[in-house]
This record gives sequence, structure tokens and C-alpha cells, in this order.
Amino acid sequence: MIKITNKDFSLDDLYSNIKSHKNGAVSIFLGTVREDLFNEKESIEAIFLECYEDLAIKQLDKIRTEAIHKWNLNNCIIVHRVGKIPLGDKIVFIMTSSPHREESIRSNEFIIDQLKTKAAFWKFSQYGDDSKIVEAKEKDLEKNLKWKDVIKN
Amino acid sequence: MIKITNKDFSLDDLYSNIKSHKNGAVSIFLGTVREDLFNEKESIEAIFLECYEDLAIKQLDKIRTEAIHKWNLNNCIIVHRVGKIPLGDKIVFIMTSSPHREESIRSNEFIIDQLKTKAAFWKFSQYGDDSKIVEAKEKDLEKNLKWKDVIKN
Amino acid sequence: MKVTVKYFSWIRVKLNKSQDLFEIEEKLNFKDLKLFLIKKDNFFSEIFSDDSIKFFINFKEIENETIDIVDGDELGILPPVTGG
Amino acid sequence: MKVTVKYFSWIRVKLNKSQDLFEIEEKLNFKDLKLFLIKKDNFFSEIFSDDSIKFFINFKEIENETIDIVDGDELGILPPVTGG
Repeated sequence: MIKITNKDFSLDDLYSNIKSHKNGAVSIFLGTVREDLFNEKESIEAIFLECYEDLAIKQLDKIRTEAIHKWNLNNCIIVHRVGKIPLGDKIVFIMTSSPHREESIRSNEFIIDQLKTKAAFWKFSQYGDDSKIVEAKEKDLEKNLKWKDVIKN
Repeated sequence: MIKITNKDFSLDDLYSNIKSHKNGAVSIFLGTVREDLFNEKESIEAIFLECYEDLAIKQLDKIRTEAIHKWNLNNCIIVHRVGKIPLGDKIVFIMTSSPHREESIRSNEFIIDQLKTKAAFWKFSQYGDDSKIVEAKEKDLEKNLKWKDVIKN
Repeated sequence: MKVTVKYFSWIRVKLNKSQDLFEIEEKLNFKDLKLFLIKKDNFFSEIFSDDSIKFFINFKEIENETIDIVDGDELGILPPVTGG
Repeated sequence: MKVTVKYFSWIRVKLNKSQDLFEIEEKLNFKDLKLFLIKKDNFFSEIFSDDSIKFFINFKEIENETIDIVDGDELGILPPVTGG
């Protein structure tokens, strides 16, 4: 399941979609709105998430399918919020399930690393009526490179 | 927060305890009851979790404190169920939060690896009135060793 | 033929619109489309010389600039992504 | 003095009880306690020669067998753990 939504979501509801007797391990990653997104003294008030939805769905689906095949997952759910998101709220949700923990953990990290550099979303920080574009991070690109061998195999 | 309980628990309730403007990343690991716990053809019906509670609380607290210091976490919650647990249900819950994802992800994996070999819990599988002890895994001990350098530093 | 061009992030903000629909007479490939757009607005020459920007035709990243543009195509112009 | 001994996992199952409360007259250390227990039930000689079993006094793993046992102490006898 892949979902792009402008509403907050329940972890319990999402979990109920993958609960299974075949799972021994479920890993979840949540990206949330941090007040010092720019590492500046000034705290932001919210963020705005822009998305190229038709493309993003295809990109997330590709990442999800790669992860499921590479780690033989039982299931995988990716949810990404768009629109205005208040401080502290969830931005992205990734859940992977597998018989053993190694697979759910590794694949979950793979997905967030890929998503950060390969899915058509853009963050803007908001201060009152002002908004500011969040710059892409070199570090995220580097994290991505570490999976190069994994997905070639 | 550390909790040992004989009841199922809500992910949303636990998440509400650590939601914060300081978090950019939250990682969750769930261990759940897999039907082929013994990799046998015969499916189990449930597991029974035994615990030396006073000791387990101390052990989990030590692991949690180590993780918080080593990765400078904003927060960490560990919940472990005891008693009879039906197929597919949650056994253990580990949630770590930090400004950036590297820390929440690494520390979360550290905690489950430590917990598996260093906390006073024992699994029994149940088939009707019969119960069978789950053997400790060599693999879990090996996974634990990989953190040796991390916690020395 | 009609070609939609979609703008995102700082490009959308700078142009103050999220898309354009262009009516084009001649047959062209992506290379020609770039020249067509630069002629329309010189801002596009900045876009096409920025290595960090990626171009997608119908949700597929362009690998070969000689790819033919056909009626109904959608060109997405994407600055580096920052989701997650 | 009184010493509680707690049994877990297969040891609890085998003994069919989760704990014992022993009344002990003489002053002793952990080494002596082991001999005391083996005298009570020879099953303990199997326990004390099993490298996979760990022993805790008052929730602290025993590092030195000469540690003194005092009134109210709790000895935990733990087979390899399998939680999580």
C-alpha cells in the first residue's frame, strides 16, 4: 500500500493492515516536523509539503517493490503527507514486515534513504505568511549511495 | 519509559508519549508472534512469555540508558508483553526518537539486539495444553557482539 | 499538438504558476522543446543549464534528449527533492 | 537467615515450582550456597555445571563466587533468555 494524503493518520489503523501470523518483525520509520529544520535559532511554525503526485506514486511503488523483492518482505506500507503540516506532526510513515527482524530493519532503512532523494516531494518551512524552500542535503545523497551494491545484487 | 504488561497496547497511545517538536525521526520495532516459531510445519497456537520482572526492568533500563547516551536520543520507550500471547500479536515494542534519522534507527536496532540476549524473558510455544520451551539462538548472540565497539566508545 | 509543462518547488515559486499548456505546430524532440521554451521565456535557459534539475516526460526521467515529444505529453521540471 | 531461590524457564518446569525459601543456619558465600543446594537436591549439580545458566544475587549477575550471602538475599537461576 502506498498513500499520499493531506491528513494525519493513525499508527494502529495502518498496523492493522499488515498484522499477520507470518510476521515475526515489523519496523516502522516516522519522519516528523522538527522545529529547528534549518538548525537555526528561529523556530518554524509549520512546513508545507509539495508533491508531483502521479510521479511520486510511481517512484514510491518502485522503491517499495525493490525492497519487497530484495528482502522478501511479507508486506510494506508507505504513507506521505502533503500540504501544511504542523510542528511535531508526522510527514512520512514506512512500515515493513517480515518473518525475521534483519529483513524488516534493513529494508525500512533502505526505503527512507531512497525516498529522501528519489521521490517527488518538496518541503517548505513556514514562518507566518512567509515560506522558505528547504535545501536538499548532500548527506541524503551519500546515504543513498551505500545501497548501490544492495540493489544491484 | 519501560513497561512490562500482560495486555496488548496501542501504537498511537505510545507514540503520543514521545511526540515532540524536537523530533525529526522516530523508529519503532515490533516483535510479533509468528506461527512457525520453530520453522516446523506444525503451527503454534500462541506463545507464553515468562519474565523475571524485577531483574528485567533493571536490564531494560540499563539498555535504554546506554542507547539514550550513545545516540543522544530525545526519548525511548520499551514495552514487553508477558503471559499468554495469541498468534500475530505484539510481543515487544521499541520506540526511539531523535532530531535526525541515523540516531533513531541505529539505537533502535541496538536495543532489540541487546534485549534478545540480555533481558530476563523466556518464550514457550503452546499447542493446546502442551507447551514447549523456545531455544535461545546463536544468531542473536552474534548480533549482539557487533555492538561491542559501539558501547565501549 | 499540446504539451503540458509542470513546475515544482522554487521554479513554481519563481514563475508563480504550477503549469503551462503549450500549443506547438511542428514535430519536435526534447532538444527542440528546450529551444522552444527558451524562446518563450529566457528563464528556461537558466533551468536547462542547472545540473541539479531533473526532467521527466510522462513520469519517466529523460535519458536521451532525442526522445520525440508527442501530443498530450507532460514535461515535469524537478529541482532536487526534499521529502521524507 | 532466609534465602529465596527463583527458578525460570525449563528449570522452573522441571522442578515444577517457581521458587524456594531456604532457612540457613551458618554464614556462607555463594560457593558454599551451591554445595548447600546440591546437598538438598542433586539436580542442582546439573544446574551448576551448565555453562549456559546464569546466576544473579539481588538482580546482579554473580562475578565472584566468594560473594557473601546475607539474610533476605534472592538468588535467580536463569537459563538463556529468549525474549523480544
